[in-house]
Formats: sequence, structure tokens, C-alpha cells
Amino acid sequence: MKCDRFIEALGAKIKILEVTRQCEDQVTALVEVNDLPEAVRFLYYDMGGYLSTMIANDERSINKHYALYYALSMEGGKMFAGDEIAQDEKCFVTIKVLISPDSLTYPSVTPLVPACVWYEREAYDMFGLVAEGLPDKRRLVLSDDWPDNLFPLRKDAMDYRYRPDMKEHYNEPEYEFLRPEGSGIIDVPLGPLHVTADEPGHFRLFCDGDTIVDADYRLFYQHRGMEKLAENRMNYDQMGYLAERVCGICGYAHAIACIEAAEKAINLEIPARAQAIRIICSEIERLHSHLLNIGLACEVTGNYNAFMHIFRIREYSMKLAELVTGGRKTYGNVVMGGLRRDMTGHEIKESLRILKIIETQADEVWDAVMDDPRQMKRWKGVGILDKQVARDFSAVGPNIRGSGIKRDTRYDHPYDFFKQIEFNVAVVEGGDVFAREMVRYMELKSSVSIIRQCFELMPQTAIIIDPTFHVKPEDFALAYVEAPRGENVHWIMQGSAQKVFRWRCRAATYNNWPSLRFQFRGNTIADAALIVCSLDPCYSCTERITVVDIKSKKSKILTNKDLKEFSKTLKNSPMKDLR
Amino acid sequence: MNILFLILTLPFVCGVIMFVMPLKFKLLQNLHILLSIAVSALLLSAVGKVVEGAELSAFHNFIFLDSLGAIFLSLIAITGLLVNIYATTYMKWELEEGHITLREVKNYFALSFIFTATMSLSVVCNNIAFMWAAIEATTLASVFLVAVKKDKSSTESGYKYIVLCSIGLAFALYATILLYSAANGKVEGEAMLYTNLLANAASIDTMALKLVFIFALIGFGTKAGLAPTHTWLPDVHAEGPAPTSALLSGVLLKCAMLGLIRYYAIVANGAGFDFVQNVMIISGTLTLFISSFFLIRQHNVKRMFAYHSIAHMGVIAFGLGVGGAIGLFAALFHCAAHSFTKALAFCSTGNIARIYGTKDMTKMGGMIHIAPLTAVLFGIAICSLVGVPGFAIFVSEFLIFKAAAIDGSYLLMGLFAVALAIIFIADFSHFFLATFGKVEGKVEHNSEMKLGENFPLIALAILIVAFGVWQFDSFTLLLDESVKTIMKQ
Amino acid sequence: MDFFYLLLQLVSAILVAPLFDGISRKLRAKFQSRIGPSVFQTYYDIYKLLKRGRTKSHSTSYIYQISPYLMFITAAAMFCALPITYSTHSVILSQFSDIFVLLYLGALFRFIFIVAGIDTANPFAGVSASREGTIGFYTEEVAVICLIVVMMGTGSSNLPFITSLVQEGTYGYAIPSFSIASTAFLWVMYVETGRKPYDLAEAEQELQEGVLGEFCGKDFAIIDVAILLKQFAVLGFFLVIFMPWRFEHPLLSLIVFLAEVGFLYVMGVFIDNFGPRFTINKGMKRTMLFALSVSCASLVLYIMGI
Amino acid sequence: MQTIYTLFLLTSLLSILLYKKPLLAQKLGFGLACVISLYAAIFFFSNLKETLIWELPGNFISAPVFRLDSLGMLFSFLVSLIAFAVSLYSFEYVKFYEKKANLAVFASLFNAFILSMLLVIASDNVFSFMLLWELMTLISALLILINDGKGAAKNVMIYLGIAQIGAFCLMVALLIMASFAGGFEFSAFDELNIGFGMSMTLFSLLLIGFGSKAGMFPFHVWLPLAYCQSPSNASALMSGVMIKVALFAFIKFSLFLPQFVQFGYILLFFGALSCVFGIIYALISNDYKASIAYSSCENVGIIFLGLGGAFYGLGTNSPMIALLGFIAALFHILNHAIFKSLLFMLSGNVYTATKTRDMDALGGLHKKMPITSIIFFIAALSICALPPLNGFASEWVIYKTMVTGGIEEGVVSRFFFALAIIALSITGAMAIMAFSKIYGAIFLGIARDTKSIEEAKEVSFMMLLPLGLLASFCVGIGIFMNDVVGILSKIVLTLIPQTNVSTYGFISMPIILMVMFLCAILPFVFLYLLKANNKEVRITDPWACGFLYNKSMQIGSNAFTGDIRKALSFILKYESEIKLDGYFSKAVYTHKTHDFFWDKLYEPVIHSIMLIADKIGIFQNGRTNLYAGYILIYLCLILIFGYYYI
Repeated sequence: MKCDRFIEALGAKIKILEVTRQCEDQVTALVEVNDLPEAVRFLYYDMGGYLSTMIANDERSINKHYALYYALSMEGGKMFAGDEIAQDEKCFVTIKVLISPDSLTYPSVTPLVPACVWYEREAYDMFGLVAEGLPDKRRLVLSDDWPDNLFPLRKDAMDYRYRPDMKEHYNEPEYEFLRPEGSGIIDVPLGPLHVTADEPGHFRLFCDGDTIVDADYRLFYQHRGMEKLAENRMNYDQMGYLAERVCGICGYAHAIACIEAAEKAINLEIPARAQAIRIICSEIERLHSHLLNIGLACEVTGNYNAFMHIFRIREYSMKLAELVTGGRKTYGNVVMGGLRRDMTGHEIKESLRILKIIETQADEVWDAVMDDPRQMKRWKGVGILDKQVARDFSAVGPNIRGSGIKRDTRYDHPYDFFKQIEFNVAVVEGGDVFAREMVRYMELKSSVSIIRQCFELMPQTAIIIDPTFHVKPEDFALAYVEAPRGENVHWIMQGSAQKVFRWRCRAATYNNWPSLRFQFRGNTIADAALIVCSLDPCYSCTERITVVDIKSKKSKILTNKDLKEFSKTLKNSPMKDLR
Repeated sequence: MNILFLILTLPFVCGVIMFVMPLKFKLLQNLHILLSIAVSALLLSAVGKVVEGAELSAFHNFIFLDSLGAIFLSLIAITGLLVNIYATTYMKWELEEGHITLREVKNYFALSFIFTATMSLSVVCNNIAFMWAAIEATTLASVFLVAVKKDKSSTESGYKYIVLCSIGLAFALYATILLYSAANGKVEGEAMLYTNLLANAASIDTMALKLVFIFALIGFGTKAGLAPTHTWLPDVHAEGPAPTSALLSGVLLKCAMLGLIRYYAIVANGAGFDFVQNVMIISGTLTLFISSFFLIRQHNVKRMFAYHSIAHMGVIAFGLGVGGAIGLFAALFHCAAHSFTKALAFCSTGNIARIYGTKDMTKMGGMIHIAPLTAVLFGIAICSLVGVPGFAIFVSEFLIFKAAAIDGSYLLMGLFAVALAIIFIADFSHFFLATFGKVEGKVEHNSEMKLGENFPLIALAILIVAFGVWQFDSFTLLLDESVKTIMKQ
Repeated sequence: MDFFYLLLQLVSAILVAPLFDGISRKLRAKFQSRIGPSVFQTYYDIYKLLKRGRTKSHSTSYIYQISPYLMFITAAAMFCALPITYSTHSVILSQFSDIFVLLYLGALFRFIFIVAGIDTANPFAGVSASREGTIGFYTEEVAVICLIVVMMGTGSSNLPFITSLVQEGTYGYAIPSFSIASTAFLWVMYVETGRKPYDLAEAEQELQEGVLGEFCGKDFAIIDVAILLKQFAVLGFFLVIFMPWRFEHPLLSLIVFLAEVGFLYVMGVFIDNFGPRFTINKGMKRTMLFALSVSCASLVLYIMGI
Repeated sequence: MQTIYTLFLLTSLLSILLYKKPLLAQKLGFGLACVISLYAAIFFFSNLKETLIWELPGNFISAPVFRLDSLGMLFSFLVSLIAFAVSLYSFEYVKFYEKKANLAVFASLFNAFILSMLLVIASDNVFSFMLLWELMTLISALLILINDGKGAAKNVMIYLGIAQIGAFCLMVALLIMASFAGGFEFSAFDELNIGFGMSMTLFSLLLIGFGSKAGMFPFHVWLPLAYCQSPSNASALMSGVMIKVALFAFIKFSLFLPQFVQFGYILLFFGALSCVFGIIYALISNDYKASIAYSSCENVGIIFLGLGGAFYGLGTNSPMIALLGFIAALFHILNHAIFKSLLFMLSGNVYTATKTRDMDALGGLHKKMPITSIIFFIAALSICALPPLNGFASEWVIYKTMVTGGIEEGVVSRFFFALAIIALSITGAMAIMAFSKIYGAIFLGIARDTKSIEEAKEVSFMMLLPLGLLASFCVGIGIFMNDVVGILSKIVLTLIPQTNVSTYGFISMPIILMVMFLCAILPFVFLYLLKANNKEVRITDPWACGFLYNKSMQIGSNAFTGDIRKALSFILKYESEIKLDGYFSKAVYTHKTHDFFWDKLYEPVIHSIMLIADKIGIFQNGRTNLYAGYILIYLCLILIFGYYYI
């Protein structure tokens, strides 16, 4: 069976307490707490693993302990040609440890495997689990005014409706940034409200003149408590919709990943047509996402003309999505066992026509951009992600492929219909913004081809199988989808009554953030926004705004429609009926 | 009685008197001052007579006093007196701190008169052999002043002093003999007498004279501290008590220089000025540069001044080398200027050593706050030494530049300027180290000396400044006369 | 009378400038397959700004308060230094209209711009103030090298005098150094207008509106007008030296000049619309080097007496 | 005129005699200095066209004669004028040094310094000139040492070292000139009959000698070090006036030489070098006093450009260019004296209030010291040569000279004049950056290091009065530039007669002002007509992208020049290093720039001298037999060499 080789090798070095198998390519090994760093390091560096996710879990109701799961994707280090595990041996190995609620401490893996840093910081925020020896113990997820001893993901911590009082903004405690030592450095804040950073995140650039000496960041402004929201409350059909709302751009990948995690746990095989359409949707998502990113990469350098034209093309991909799913952006068609909506032949034909348009026009614009030496100068050599850094931090998606590491979940762990589709993994050496945009462009092209293949190979079967299934409590499984930004990993532990016990959703960008600091260094402020943009960080968008009258303290919530209406006509001022 | 005879006997008598005095410091001190004044007054009166135009001679011209000698005699008188006065204060401090016994002090006082006597003798000798002997005698007389303490390093430096100077002076003796043999029969009258030799220099064999001058340069140069035969000088000057160093550097070196100048005069008039000037320029340049490089790394204040003595001997040699009326004038002026300056410099090191208990300048600092007057005096000494205008030494350096400019030897001007610049920078950096900033080491005597104790220093400082800006007609007259004698104009 | 026409020259420029800005915005939108704003949008913007309330940061001092007016005065004075409605005949004004006066008024504008930026204590304002200074360093010498050719060629730094010489044809494009200088000078003047790809100090994409980040309301409106005026002044600077079209009647030459400058301004769209912005270190330096070598070439030609 | 000299001497002596009563001495010393220098200023100004001679009685060496001609009068006037302002300022200012030094000594040195400068200007023979020149150097060195700060001794040492090398150059040059002239009185120096090579050498020696004192590149290295160390009133005098004395002497002596056109080129080249490099270093420095000091180098460069034009004019027999050049140089000398001493005194205000010289620690001082701030603003505008202030006026005349010079036929002259204009324009652009930075970093924004400005408060009226006076000079001279040019041209005509002068083609500052005033009305008219929103301004934090504002977000002096340092790293050898220990530690950022000339010119010399000094020690190892060996070897060598070859 897959995975056994790794378990054996691990067993030769470290005492394994227990091995459980979740599905064909997923195995979990329980080890002693003190062996944890060595076990993870061994699998990561010696056996060629990448850290896919790490899950902290409050299992006191099950085994009176907290548990940590370090899920490693065993695919080879890929640092040089041939440094890769054979295709049929690639799998996921999870190292599990149990932590006693009395001590709440475990040895940190980060000093050995830097990729763990955010996970271990988050484990403290959410569960109060202290990683001994973690070099960076600052708060990661929770806001700075969050009470100190309240760990929201503990099962007994807090009611999900409960939320601590907010502080006034000027009373917020100051976050401690890693300000470099040395004189004459200016702190340039980028965000949370900044013209080019559409996402609310705060980047602190430490600059000497225009040169970035070092950078630090404070993110999670949009933390919405979704994992808490899902626990013990939602059934699996609802989960799909919730997961899709994790992200405004690549929500669909989350939806599939989440549902497939549940399907994996019960070894449910969905119909081929459903598989194909899931792939089509996710590739359409990749299309528009990459177009968006390439456009933005032009825009942040000031090339509005290219930006406008790329967005014009992106409009076609939205139309395509509408044809396939009925929704322009948020498709909402994934359910346990398959899909909700099928396609007609006419829609397929129309889709193929639009695909053609997208392909030709994207080529035209891309050529124009490539021909502009000024644009190339802005992209080349900027924001270089060193190959070793990428390896150490388990970066994903175009970010790591731009650094010359051939890492693509569709290729490493083919899921669904991908087993039947031929495509090339886009890998570009260089690690700079240009390399990442090039990867995106190549993927854009391959997405078009994948969609075409899917339309061709798509069998005429049902799109859903009868979702009568029974989930076993305490079973868990991992699902993975290559979203436009990289691998999305969802981990679900089943609870009783067909509800989720613990849902861990790890979006692609989560693995890309920690190495950003090293991409910033040595570049200029002008490039900072471009570098962030080339990472293609996940946006969490909202389409509601609140109007507040500061005098009367009254407010009114406007929908997108209201707002647009008012902006266009200047009638029905929202200021009239504040409550 | 001939005044020249008195000059030679009185100091000797004074020395004997000091020897037989009882061991009472107060008495010794007052007597020493009194006798010093008497001796100096005598010497100066002799000088006075020369200024008035008298030719003094005794014992059938065996000893004589010309204007050249008068210059040096006045140095012995003035510098010697002030240093001797300072010596009483200095010895008082040494006694108080128990570095020295009263008997040693008495011996010191007595010997200093003998020393004065030998120096006077070397100045007034007309017989060149006898002059050589007198200079050798100064070595012997002064060695006890250096080794007054009788500890190991004192004795060792005394030994080094005798051995090296004697080796050097042996060559001078050879020069003397050579000169005598070359001149004997060719000059009218006694061929041992300087006056005769100078008057008839032209008739002596040129090649012999050249050889004579080279040996004289080595011989008297060793004693005077010209490089590279200067090597004994830093050790000896750094070792003895401050007043001794002041006397050695301020007066004794000049006496040796006088010997060389006398040979310079004879040879120049015999073998031509070009030869002596070239040799002196080589010697002077060498001395200047070697000493200036040595100066850079000297942190011991007394060693620094010792190297300064060498440097200034180099300046004198350079002045002689540039030659011409102005050059010679400058060289002779420099003898006087350096005498006062160096006396002040070494005496101020006495004060400094008392304040800090060390001679290492890196361990000093903040002197301007502890003892402002000493710092100012020290500063004046340094300023004068490095040739800051307004102080005596600048005048002679300026004149050397002037001589070179008029002569058209621009290369020499450049060389001289470079060497002086190095000395300037090396010196001032040391001076600032000691005077300003914070105190680096410990301070033993945290206050200014008494004004009376500083009197000789202030007098020297006033002399330095006065010679730097004012023109003393009688002194200038002496210099002009001497230059005329040498140049035979 | 001179002063009346001078005032007319200034006021008409202020009134017309936003229109050309509007036209160029419209044109730019067309290139980007957008509908774009109305051609009068710039007027609306300024008017709206005048009606807005103001905030200021607590760090600001008197510099913040007076800088909009100082900038306006400087920009206006720069524009006045262009001999459009007057010429060598006007004894008084030709004592004012001098190349160095114009250059140093530009420097004064930059000085105030930088100081005002630092005064707000805003990080973006500070960084872009630094960029503004650096751009000045890059452009100044190119501009001056070009002007040296002109000044030494005509023997004067007096603008009306140079204008009349060039228009009469006594001095002009027949001389190679002059014509080469004109190209480099046009580049510098374009950079000085602060438009893409050289809008570094104002690079709102990365710097949130640059130096002016903290300005608002009527202050901002005045600065907007001042910047428009400065853009017109520097383009005019090129025109009066290298393309003087003067007529006997001051009004006629004013109208022709405004049309000329407006045309040049709108044509800027063909540069600023395409391609990305430069960064201060890379693109700026390279294009500067190119312009510098062009200007140096013209200077060498002059020096060689060709 | 002897009265003035005597009075200064007496004041100086009186102050030192009141050694035990420093406060009284300070009041008397500086008070009297103020009165005397005011009198002196009036005296010299009213006698601007006279020639006065005074012979010092007594039997001094080389009988010193003091002679003041028109040029000397002008410089004496300048010295007295600035001395007046500075002593008025010092009256209060020196109290800050009460603990550091004896104020009696300070007052005495101060008076002696003024006296020495006046006497240098007036001295009329080589010996007394050299004497007073070095005296001036020495007193200024002592004034620097008043501060007695860390490393003061070393910096003063560099100052004295370079000054001494310069002095030797001067001495050599003057003596050679004297030997050709056949007399040591300067009045005998006219019409030296020397060839091209010799006069070139002499000119170079004079340039090195006076240039090193004036802070010309590459002999500038002492200047920022010394001015940073000294008390601000001393810096004001040194930079404001002492530099000018050197320039005066340079003009005076180099006019004695037969004129060649190459002199002009040399001056233009070094002037260009000085002004560009000076301003570069002024720009990148984070110490405001060092910046202002480097800007002195820059301004000396500008003055040399003017002089270069003048000497070119003399060399080619074009009196118009010579006249313009001299006027330009003198005009800039006058202006620089005013605004540079003003800036140094202002920096004194800042330093006494904040006790720091690091601009990265300052900020927001305007709120605490509004008047100082506004005067600083005027001074900064003026030193940046912005219209309508005096700096612009004199730079305009320099430009005028260059343009006039560049018209001439001849590749070389055109090249050098073009070079000069380019250098001047680069300087202008960078001066804008440098001084906007200095002003901004010190006075605007908010305090970067709150501690430093917490206790800052505006200085007393007595200290502001002279500053206000000088600031009004900045404005006044700017506006009445054509009148000043008229006065200066009359003085220059005594140097190079047979020229007629007119200010035809000059700009008119009042008209510039008038136009600006006209423009100033417009915005208010517009605001009124369009009924702008005049509501009260709301006060907020500076915008920090919605994040909590932090004072380290405002740009500091160092970060401000980040780009330019990078762009100029081929000169500055800018090096930066980010050290990081592992992935998660704080970075350590270090960066430094090098003084190009120090590295390339001084360091190797110093290094090799030190190397020789270290190595030479082995010859003196205390072994007597070795020493005896030296004697023998030396004997052999000198015998062989001396006996056979000479």
C-alpha cells in the first residue's frame, strides 16, 4: 500500500505509537510529544515532504487530550531534477501527537521546519497550546484587542454567538513588529486600507529611502470564525456553501475541497460527469483568477491600459462561468455526492466559443505586455522567492512554481477527473514576479485546454449519486484541491449526528505568507504592492457597506444594489432614513 | 684677572663649595640659586663685553671668546640659570616623594656646576684638541647628572651614553688630528688654534679638509644627536631628571654643535661652501625625516621631546646646509631658540610627571582643567617646537625657508616643509591627547604648581615668545658678527 | 498695460488648463475601452474640493497652511515668466523673464512641495517628498545642459530676447546643437509635468497620492490648480524657447500659445497612457542617462562650435 | 583703524585677566566685542574707498605694517559685521558652556580671533602675514576645543594638520614670490616677473594653501569635523568669516602673479568639484551641523566658480568677464557670510534646546521654537538660492558670468564654463533637497525621539535679535541686489581698472517680488468667488493606511536620502548590509558611506606614514653594540658618498 514505505522509515528512527489509515493515500502516525520535531523534520527533509497543513484539535471529549496533526504531502524535495518520489508512491503522511491539557506545551517544530511557524502560532491563538522554542510567539490570527486568556476554538471556550467587546481604535494595543535594528529607517505602512492592497492586511515596510530593508505584516483582518461556525452545527450540504464563501475569488476550490474531505472520509466515489464539471468549474475559476492577477500586476505598476484590457477579457470568463453554473462568481453547485446543476449541449457549444475568444484575446494582450520593455523591467528581478526559502516554507501554487519547483496538487495527487486529463505543469525558474506571472499565463493556457478536454471526455452520466451515507464520528480525512493560488487543504473530523467535529480549512495563501518577508527584502517601495500582488493573496470581499452619521450615531446598511443605484442617480439618499 | 679665566674657575669653585655644604635642603637650595645667578651673571658679563666689540682671549689665545662663542655662552648662562632654578624645585618634589636622598641632591647640585664649567670650557677653547677634550669632559660631567638615581635603568642609560658618545668623539679626535697634521706647517702660527686655522683655511689641502669634515660630522654629530648616530639620545634624555634633560638638550647639544660649526667654518673656507652645505643637507634631511617618523609613535612625553631634540638638530644642520648669510643666521638663531624651547619643554615634563606620575601621554588627559598654567606652558613649548609663528623657533624656520627661496632651492623648501608637517601633526596630536579630553589614568597631584615654582618656566616662555616676535639688537648683532666670521665677509 | 496682459495670461491659463486636463482624461479613457468622465470633470473636481471640509494631521505647522498658496504663487510666477503677452519691448517685465528665474522658481516650488510633505508626518508624503527631490536631481542637469546651449548660443539668459532671436531665425534649428538640445529639453519638461511614467512623487498606486496625501478641501483645490499651472509653465518653457509663435497682438499670441500648450498637454496622453510607471532607481536612471547623453551631445556640438 | 585693533586686543586681555570671574568676563568680553565690532563695521563701511596704513611701533621682527585697501576694507567690514551679530548672539549663548569651559577664556579667545582675522586682512608683509595667519588658525582650533567633546582632539588635529600643510604651501609660495619681488612687503609684490611654469606652481601652492583653509575639495576633510565640534558661535565665525579671509588672501595674492587663462580653468574645475561634492556630502549627512559645514564647502566652490570666471577674464584680457566674475564672487562671499553664520547660530539654538545633533532624533521643533524655525526657513531658502533672497541674487550673477564667459570662441573655455554651469545647477538641485530635508527633519512633523525635544523651548530675545537682523539682511540684500552689485563693482574697479560697468541685462528683484505679489492675490479671489468651504479644520492623526499611526512612520533624515545615496553610490561607496540570524529574528541593518577623498587621498598617505613609523622602531631597539654599528656604517657611507661624489 501507499505510505507504508514512509511509516517504516519513520519507525526505524522514532517510536511510533499507533498507525491509522484514513484512505488509500492518507496515513496517520501517532508519536510521542517529544519525538514530534524530529519526526516532522525527518519526513520533511529526509523523505521529501511538504507541509500541507497542521491541525490543532480539542479532543478532550474523545481522549482527554489536545491533538496536533502535522499533515505532510510526500512528493519529494524537488530541489533538483529527479528529486521526486515516484508518481504511485506520492501520498499524505500525518504525524499526530497528543498533548495533555495540564501542560498544554509541546516542542516546537519550527526551528527544524520553518514551514510550521504560522500553524504553531495559530495553535496558540486558538487553543492556547504553547510551542516551546517557537522563535516567533506573537499573535497571528486574533486581533490585538482580543482578551488574553480566551481561546476561541476550545470546545468549552465560548459560545459561538459571543464576541468580546471591541476597543476603540486608538486604545488598541500596539502590535510588536520585527523592526530591524539600525538607524534611519522609516516604517511605511501598506494597508489595511490602501489603494493597491484590496485585501485588508497590514504590511509594515522598513525602508531606507525607497529600499525595503525588511518587512513584517499583520494579517487576519477578515477573520470570520468560520471554523468555529461550522463545528457541531452544520451538515455537509451546508458546509459546501459555507466553504465557498471562504474566498471571493477561489471559493469554488474551497467548496470542492471541503466536500471531498467528507467524501474521502467515507470513501465516496462521485460520478465521472460530476467530477468533470467540478474540474471545469475550478478551471474556469483559475481562468478568471489568473486574468485578474495578471491585470492587477499591470495595474500596480501603473499600466492601466493593459489592466483595463485584461479585465475586459476577464469578463468573458465570468460569462463562461455563468454558462456552466448559472452564477458569475459564486457557483454554489457542490453537494455531497456530486453537483446540483448539469450542462446542456448548447451551453457546451457556447462555452467552447467563448473559450476560443478568451484564448486568442489573452494571447494578444499578453504579447503586447511582453513586448513592453518597461513592463518587463518592472517585473523581472523583483520580489525574488529563493528556491530554498520556498522549499523551507512549503510555498504553494504559482508562487513555488515560479521558483522552479514542480509542485502542483493536480499533478502530485491527481484528484477527480484529473487522472484522465493530460496537462503540463507550468514551471518557471527565477522566482521573481515575472516568473510567477509567466506561470499564471501558462496555466491560463493549460486551463483552457483542460476545460476543452473535460468537455470532450465528459461522460453522459448522472451528476449526483444518492447521498445516503453514514459518517463515523471521529473519522477524519484530508482533501486537497489546486486552487488558482495553490493547494487548498481541508481537513474534517466527523462529529456525531452528521455534523462536523472539527473543520480545518487551509487556503493556499496561508502557506505563501510566511516567506513573503524574504520576497520583500531589497526591493523598493514601488515594488511592494507588486510583490504582494504577484503572490496573489486571497481576497475576502464583502459587498455591503454601512453608512454612519457620526452626529446622530445612526446607521444604515446598504446593499450593493442600493449603493449603485444611489451612485448613479443620486436619488433616495441613504442618509434619509438612518436608524 | 682675565674674565675668561674667571668663567672657567668660578663654576668649578661653586661646585666644590656645594660639595662641602651640610645636608640641609633649604640651605642647599638657596645657595644653589645664589651661586647659579653669580655664575650666569659672570658669563653674561663676558658676553656683554663681546657685544661691545671686545676680543677676549687668554693664555696666548689658548682660550678666547668670539661672537660665535658668545652666543653659546649666553645660552649656557640664561638657559642654565633658569634650569638650575627649576632644578631646586624639582629636587624638592623628588625629595618629598622619597625618590631621592638629600645626599644625592647635594651631589647633583655640585655636579651641575662642574657640568657648567666643562661646557663653558668647550665654548671658549680656541685649541681644537682642547675643545675636543672639553666636549668629552662634558660627557663625563653630565653622566652623573643622568645617573643620579643609581637604579638599573639609570645606570644603563648612563653607560650607553658614555660608550656611544666616546665612540663618536673618537672620530672627532681623529678629525682633530687629521686637521692638525694637514694644517701643520701650512698655516701661520700654531696649527692647533681655531682662529689661525680659520684665517688660513684656504691654504690647507682641500681633500684633507673634506675628510676632516666628514669625521667631524660623525664625531660631533654623534654628540649633537644627528641621525643615524643619534641613537643614545632618546634613552638618555628620557631617563634623567627633568632639569638634566633640559640642560642636556637645551645646552649640551648646542655645545657639540658649536664644535661642528667651528669645523664647518674652517672646512667651508678651505674646501668651499658647496661641499659642507651638501653634506650638512644630507645629514639634516636624514635627521629630520628619521626623527619625524620616530616622533609619530612616541607616547612617552620625555622620549618625544628627546626625538624633538634630534629633529631640531636636524633643522640646525639643514640651516647650515642651506647656507648663505640667512641660512647660517637661521641655524645659529635656531640654536638659541631651541635651547629656550627645549628647556621649557623638559621642565614642563617635570610638572607633568608630578601631576600624573607617569610619562605616558595616553594615560594623561584633561591637563587644561587640572593645571591650566602648566598646560599653557606645555602648549607654548610644543607650539614653538613645531614651529608655530609667534614663537622663537618659527623665526629660524622661516629664515631657513627664506634662505632656500632666495637661493632658489625649491626642492629643499619642499623637503623641509614635508618633514616639518609630519613633526607638526605628530606633536600636536600628542599634545591634545595629554591636554584636553578626559583624564585617562590616575592623577597624583591634582592642582597647579605654585607660581614661584613655575617662575623659571614662565621666564622661558616669555623668552620664547619674545624671541619669536621681537628683534633683540644685541643678539642679532652677535649673530651677524658670527655669520660674518664664518663667511669671512 | 504690461501687467494687465500678464494678469490676463495667468488667469486665462488657470481657466483653460482644467479643460485640457479633461480632454486628456477623456482621450485616455477611450484608449482603455472605457467611457470615461466628462471633459469638464476637472472643473467639477476642483469645484467639489472647494466645497469639502478639511482635516489636517496634528503634526502640521504653518508650512502646511501656507504651502498651497506658496505653491500657487510659485507656479503662477513661473507661468508669468514666460514671455507670451510681452516681449523685449516691455522693459519692466523683461527684467523678470529670465531662464534662471524660471528654473529657480521651479526649485522653490519643489522646495515647498518637499517641506510640505515632510510637515504632514505622513509616511507616504515623506517618501514621495524624497522622490521629488531625487527627480529634481535627475532632471535639473539635463535641463540646464540644454539651456546652456541656448544661453551660450544667444549670449543671454533673457527669455524674451531668446524668443525673439529664435523667432526671427537669427538663432534656431539651423544650428544642430540647438535642435538636439530641444529633444532632450522636451523630455525634461515632460518629466517635470509629473505625469506617467514619471509621476513618481505622486505615484498614488504605491504611495497613496504622494506628497499631497494629507491635503484636502480648498487647500487641495489650490494645489491642484497650482500643479496644472506648473505643468503648463514647464511645457510653455519648452515652447517659448524652441517653438516660439509670437504675434504682434498680445491676445493673439496668448490664444495661440494656449492652444499650443494644450495640444502638447493632451498629446502627453500618448506617453502616459501606455506602459507602466518607472521606479525611482531603475527606469528613471536609465531614461535620464539617455536624455543626458542627448543633451551632452548637443553641448559637445556647441563646445566644438558646430 | 588702529583703535579698533587695540580695542579688540584690550578686550581680549581684559577678559583673560578676569580669569577668576568668568561671568563678568563673559559679559564684558562679548559685550565689548559687540560694541567694537559694530563700530568697526560702520568704520570700515564708511571708509570703503579709502586706503589706510598703520605701522606697528616697536622693534618687531620685520617691522609689521598694516594696510587696508578697498578690498581689505570690504572684508574687514564683513568680518566686523558678522562678528557683531555673532558676539551679540554669543552674549547669551555662551552661558550654555559655563560648565564646560571658563567663559573668560572663551571671551578672550573670541576677541582674539576677531582681531587675528582683521589683522590677517590688513597685514602687509610675509612674516607678519604668516604669523597672524597661523595665529588665527591656532585660536580657531582652541575655540573648537572649548567644546571639549568626544574625539574633539582628533578632529582638531585633522584641522590643524591640514591647516599646517596649507600654511607651509603658503609660506613657500609667498617666500618665492618675495624672492622674485625682491622685498617682503606685499606692496613690493606688484608686477612679478616670472614665467608660466613658476607662476603656475605658485598659483597651485596658493590654491592649496588658501583652499585648504577655505574648505575647497579635496582639502575639505577637516571642515565638517571641526565645525561639528566647535561651539556654534565659533562655527559661525569660522565658516562665516574665516573662510572669507582665506578667500580674500587668495584673491589678493594671486592677483600679484602674472595672469594666465589656465588659472581660470583650474579655479573653475576645483570650484565645480567643491560645490558638487560639498553638496553631496551635505545632503547625505544626518548631522545638521555637518550638513551645514559641508554646505560651506559647496559655497566655497561656488565662490571659486565666480573667481574662475574672473581669472579667466584677466587671463584673456576681457575685463567685462573679470569684472562680472569678481562681483559675483564677492557678492556670494558677502551672502554666504551672512546666511552661513546665520545657519550656524540657528543650529546652536537647536542644539542648546535639544542637546542632539542627530536629525533622526529631532522633528516637530517648530511648535516649540517658532521664531527660530521661521528664521531657519528664510536662511534655508536663501542658501538654496531661491528667489527673491540674496543667495539667488549672487548665484544669478555667477550664472551671468558663466554665460558671458561661455560665449567666447574656444573649445576649452566653453567646456569649462559649461562644466561650471552644470555643476552649479546640480548643486542647486541637491541644495534644495539637502536644506528641505534639514529644515523638515528638524522643525516639521513630529518628534522622532520625544525625549530630545520635550524640554526644548524658544531661546531668549537676545539670541534671536542678531538672527533676525541677519535674516533681514538675507531678504534686503536679495531685493536690493542691483545696488549691492553697484557698490561691489566700485570695489572691483580698484582691482582691475579701465572698465565701465552697468547692470544692464540684470534681473530686477523688486519686479519678481511684484509679480509674485500679484499672483498671491489670485487664489484668494478665486476662493472668494467660488465660495469655498471655510469651516474649521478637523485635526487627526496622519494617515497610516488605517493602521495605528506610529511616529517612526514619518520620514527621517537618513531615509530621505536613501535613493540618492544609492544613485550616487559610485562616489559615496554606499554600503549597506542586512544581517539576519535564521528566518525569524530581527534584522540588523547597517550602512555607511565613505568620504571619497579621505579614502583615496588621505588614507593611503596616513597609512603609509604610520607604517613607516611602526617599522622604523626596530632600528631603535636599545642595543648599544648595534648603535655603535650604525655609527660605523654611517661613516662608511658618508665617506664613500660624501668624500667621492660631492
